[in-house]
Amino acid sequence: MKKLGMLIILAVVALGFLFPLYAGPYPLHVMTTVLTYMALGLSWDMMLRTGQLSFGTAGFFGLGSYAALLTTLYLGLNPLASIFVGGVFAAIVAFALGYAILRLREIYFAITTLALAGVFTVVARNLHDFTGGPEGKILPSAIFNGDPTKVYWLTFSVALGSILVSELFQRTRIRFAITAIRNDEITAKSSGIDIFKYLLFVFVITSAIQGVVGGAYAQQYGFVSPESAFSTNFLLLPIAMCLAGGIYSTLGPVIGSVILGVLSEYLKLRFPYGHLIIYGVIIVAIVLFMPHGILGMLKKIAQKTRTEVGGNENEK
Amino acid sequence: MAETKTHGRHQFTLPLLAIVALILIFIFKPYAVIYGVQRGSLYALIAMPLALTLGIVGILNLAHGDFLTLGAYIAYWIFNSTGLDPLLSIFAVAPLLFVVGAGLYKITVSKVLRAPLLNQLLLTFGIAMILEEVINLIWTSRPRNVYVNYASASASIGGFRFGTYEFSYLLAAVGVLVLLRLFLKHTRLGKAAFAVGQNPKGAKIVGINVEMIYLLIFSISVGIVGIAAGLTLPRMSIFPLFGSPFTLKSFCLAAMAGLGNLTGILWSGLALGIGEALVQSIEGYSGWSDIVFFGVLIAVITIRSYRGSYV
Amino acid sequence: MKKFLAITLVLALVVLGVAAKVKPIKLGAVLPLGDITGRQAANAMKLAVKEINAAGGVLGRPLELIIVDDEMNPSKGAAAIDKLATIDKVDFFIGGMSSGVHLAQIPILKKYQKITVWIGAASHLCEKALAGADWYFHLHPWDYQQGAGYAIGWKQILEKYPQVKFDRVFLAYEEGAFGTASYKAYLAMLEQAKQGEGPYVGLVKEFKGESFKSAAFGGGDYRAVLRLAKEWNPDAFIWAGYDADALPMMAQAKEIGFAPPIFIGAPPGWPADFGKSPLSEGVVLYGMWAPSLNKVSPVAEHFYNAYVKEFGEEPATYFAPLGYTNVYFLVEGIKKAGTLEKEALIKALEQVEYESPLGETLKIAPSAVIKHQGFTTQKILQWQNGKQEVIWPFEVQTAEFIYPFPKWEGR
Amino acid sequence: MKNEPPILTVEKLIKRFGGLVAVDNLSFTVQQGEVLGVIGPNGAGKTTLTNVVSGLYRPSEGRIFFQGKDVTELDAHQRCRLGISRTFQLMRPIREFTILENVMVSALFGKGLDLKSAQNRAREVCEFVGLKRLKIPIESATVLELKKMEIARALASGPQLVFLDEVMAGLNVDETNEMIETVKKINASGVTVIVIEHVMNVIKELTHRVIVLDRGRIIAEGSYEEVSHQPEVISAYLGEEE
Repeated sequence: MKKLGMLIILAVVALGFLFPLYAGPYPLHVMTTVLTYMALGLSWDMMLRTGQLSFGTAGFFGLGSYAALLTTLYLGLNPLASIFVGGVFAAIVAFALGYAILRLREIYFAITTLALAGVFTVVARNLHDFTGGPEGKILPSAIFNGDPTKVYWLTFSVALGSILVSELFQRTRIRFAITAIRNDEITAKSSGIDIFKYLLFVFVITSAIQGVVGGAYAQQYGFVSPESAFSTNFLLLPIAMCLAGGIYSTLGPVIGSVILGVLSEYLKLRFPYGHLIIYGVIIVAIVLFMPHGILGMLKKIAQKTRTEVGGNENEK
Repeated sequence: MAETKTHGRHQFTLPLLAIVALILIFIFKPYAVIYGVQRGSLYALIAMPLALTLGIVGILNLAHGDFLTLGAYIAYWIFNSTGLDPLLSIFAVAPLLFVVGAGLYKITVSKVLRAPLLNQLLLTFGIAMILEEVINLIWTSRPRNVYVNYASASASIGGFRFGTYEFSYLLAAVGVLVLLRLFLKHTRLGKAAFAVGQNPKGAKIVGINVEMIYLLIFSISVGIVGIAAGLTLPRMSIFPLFGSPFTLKSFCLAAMAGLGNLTGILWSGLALGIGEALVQSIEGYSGWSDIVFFGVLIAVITIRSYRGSYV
Repeated sequence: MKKFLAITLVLALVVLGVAAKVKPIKLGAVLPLGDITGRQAANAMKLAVKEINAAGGVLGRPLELIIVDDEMNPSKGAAAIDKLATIDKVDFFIGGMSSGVHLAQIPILKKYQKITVWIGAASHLCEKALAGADWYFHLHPWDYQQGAGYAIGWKQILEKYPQVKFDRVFLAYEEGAFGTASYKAYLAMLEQAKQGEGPYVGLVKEFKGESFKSAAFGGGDYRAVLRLAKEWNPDAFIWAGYDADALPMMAQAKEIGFAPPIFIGAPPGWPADFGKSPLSEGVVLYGMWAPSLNKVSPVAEHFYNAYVKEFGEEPATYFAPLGYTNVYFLVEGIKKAGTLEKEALIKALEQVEYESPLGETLKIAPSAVIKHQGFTTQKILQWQNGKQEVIWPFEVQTAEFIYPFPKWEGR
Repeated sequence: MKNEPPILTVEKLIKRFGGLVAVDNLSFTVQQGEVLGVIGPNGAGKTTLTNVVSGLYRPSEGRIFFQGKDVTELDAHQRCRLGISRTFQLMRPIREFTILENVMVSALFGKGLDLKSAQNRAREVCEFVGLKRLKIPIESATVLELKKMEIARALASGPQLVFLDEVMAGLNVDETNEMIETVKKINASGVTVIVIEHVMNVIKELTHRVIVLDRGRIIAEGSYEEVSHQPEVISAYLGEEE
């Protein structure tokens, strides 16, 4: 059973990796975008697993975008290296801010991260000479000269990296720590878990991922501006995708981003006017009829068929 | 609640500091105070119903600002088809929005009351999207205006010339606040609603119809947004995304004031409004005015968390 | 049975034959359909295609227009180019609106190198990114060209109306990309003028700018910037914001009693009800087109009437006639070239002179960076009795210039 | 045994909540290997004392020494790692985890084991307290199982000192007897135990020494027999109980 699962995973990864060989530029482009949202969604979900609802996704995405683009522009840094710099920069900022804000909880944490993203935007917009102000900055050329296959592989690697980090979170002691924190901080503390350390660790790691995704996005188009880098799209869409797929897991955000990402593109082509209404209705329907997301529903169906078939329930 | 008692002396120092600051600002930038009070009370007027829903029903409504948009378009439509003054149309818009709120509550919100906060967020996000796009499809993205003479009226006192219309926001905000407080403190229904907000399970045990209270509060909140819609229409352009920035601002004010503190929202609104207007009036730095909102918000929330951390 | 088979065979042949014979020329358009500009530009393109097909198409082939929504989203706009190129296999790209979206599209456009005619994206950043792309035709003036164009216009107006003054200019600009770009363009040109070069030599003596937050992004309080302007007392006050700012800007100017001799609004479009308000009277605006052009240009009149007839609504933005022009310009080129072959067609497009509904003949010339630039100036218009009247260029003037801006009293 | 330094020393401990004084100038020591009972009426400050000593609350005044070390400024998780652990009167299981996983958490972080050894340790401890169904979700566990799980979790971190906060409440006679045996076993393994209980039989059966709290203060101290006859205790506690 376990072997089969591994085989399926390997097959999916291979299919994803070889996607440019059998898909045209358009599906490739759509998938590149989907993978961007997938990585963002995973990073958001990882933070959520500690019980902290972050609205800072777009903020750290934007920081990464700026750091990557500006280091290439001013210091002539290799674009690939600059993406790494984007991640490091976002991580450093997250580390510094984490000390101040990680004692906040629930809605107060959420709104503070949102406000921080707002502060980043205002700063980026007003440092005219350095960041290009509201108009932003462009590079002479996009990364890999815009070669879509290489750009896809870059984004694919970033998304795969996020998946690996997410699985690392799920399979090591980190899972025990953050699940305990999410469920009951008092129990967690009394069981010897250093809550602040874990929150800071997860906050820094997820922010770094967001920074890397932002860096890759900025280099993909060779362009950065406050409006595009800090767009609420990079906040709300990944959240919607995670919730649609199913939170607190790796598979949920992956499924959610692929389904919603492809669906929104399909709806747009099918209904040029008003497609977002249908998209909205679908989101509402998911909340009302699949409260645990697509993954949750699949699990339920699987459970049902298993009990109907009469399989053993003792197996965990 | 206990912490406010230990910090009793701050209750006087803080307002005192605020008054001193206000006087100083008024001496150097008199207009910033006037404009700040006007805009700030609009923020508060719109934030109060959001806080009411959040405090009692426990729903964070991301479509809040879009109800403002919807209300404004309804008032616009009424104005264009009957010529009814936007201020008078409040009497039609607010009840209409009340009904819209009740309908939405019945069809959607009531189904997610027990769901996690996030599902509620996603639901209202979906509703916001639908509202925005339906409005866009009907009225296009092109802004609409209603022109009435009095919206640009002004008065002069001792060399100051300032607009008078926006003081209606202050009137409305104070009015709504007073009525809401009267309702929550002095009516049977209001007291019941207050009890539900404090402890829904307990309220259910003592026989309060919690479902009905939720329905009522949600609808009232949406209805109050209708008042703001009618008030802003003569003064602002409306377009499909007109109301959505107010969701964030309302959310910020509710968080700043602390849950369940309606009066605090008015104070927070005024403080932020004046802060914003102050930065806007500094030549060359008006682009930084947004930072007031975010900065003050972050400061208030973190300071409060430090105070509250050592129980 | 035999008969049935025969009929099907004939039918099939006919269908196949027709299909083979009239393989359409495909135009792939990318526009923000959720926005009024994109929606009306798309409509106008459909109208142009319909007219051309009704007249027999081009080179004996009909046109087929495929429109994809960019949702004002850079990655969606970029993916749309890929879709049109590979799934729909279009022959040409047309369309365009936001500069931010276009910056993401340019790398993709470069990949396909198809002939592209663009009507939006005015940012010089886009132009910079397009250096050396000889297959690219840009119809909308670049941001810096617009500024230069206004200078030419105002100089001519000053000559014709000697009482007009244009020495002290105050610019209130929205703090986003659109407003800031125009502020920076002014600064650059005035700096140039100090060196004795460029269009602004001898025009503006003093200049001051201050930003505001547009109502389109949740702002809409202009009183601080208006008060600053009032104290500075300019000859001309310009605001560069969005359509949502238009009427509140006037109302707040009235509120604080600010009525400069020239009150200029420079948004990309105007709200539906602006003309209905008495506050609009005398406001000068920059634009490429107005319904009043119907009085002086038969092409404009034809376009206007056809559009209203087809869609039951007025064209509200100049992107409607631009979209119409977009299709016709390309078709004129194809007709002239007699082929779709790239090099020949580029040459032909360089030669095209198309009398557009914008009241101006479209001709291609190099701009500062790119080889193929279409229009370079906007017109100077004025709101009079609820309508936009053309003041300049004088060849298409539809009304006399009202100067100074009427006082607020009695409005 | 008497000559050894105490494992826990509490000095002049005060804990206020706003105007309310929950723990009022408490001083006492606990000897290594002892079973100390803490009794008192509702609201006497027993659970607050547990919370302050285990590190969930900071004391308003006073100091706490554990094995001679001042732990007053340490956080709960640090005290847990040093060897102070506790159960919760209102059980606080991690609902998403199975019984075994719940116990593993404290083996992982309280004792600092790796995943594999933590699992082994958790199994051992569960067996020690008599838990059989280890992989069931929390919803299907019985009250007894949850109580045992609380104890197992407290033990898995390898503590020197354990607070057992009303672990017998709500159990029937057989279950209580089983639990008493478990606590004796824990004590026999060398762990010092502080038992907070309402059930007097349990106190009588288990403890070497008892302190009685009322309104945050110690009103009596000594063996169960000694304190149960003191009039203050009867009036404050036993009296109320009748």
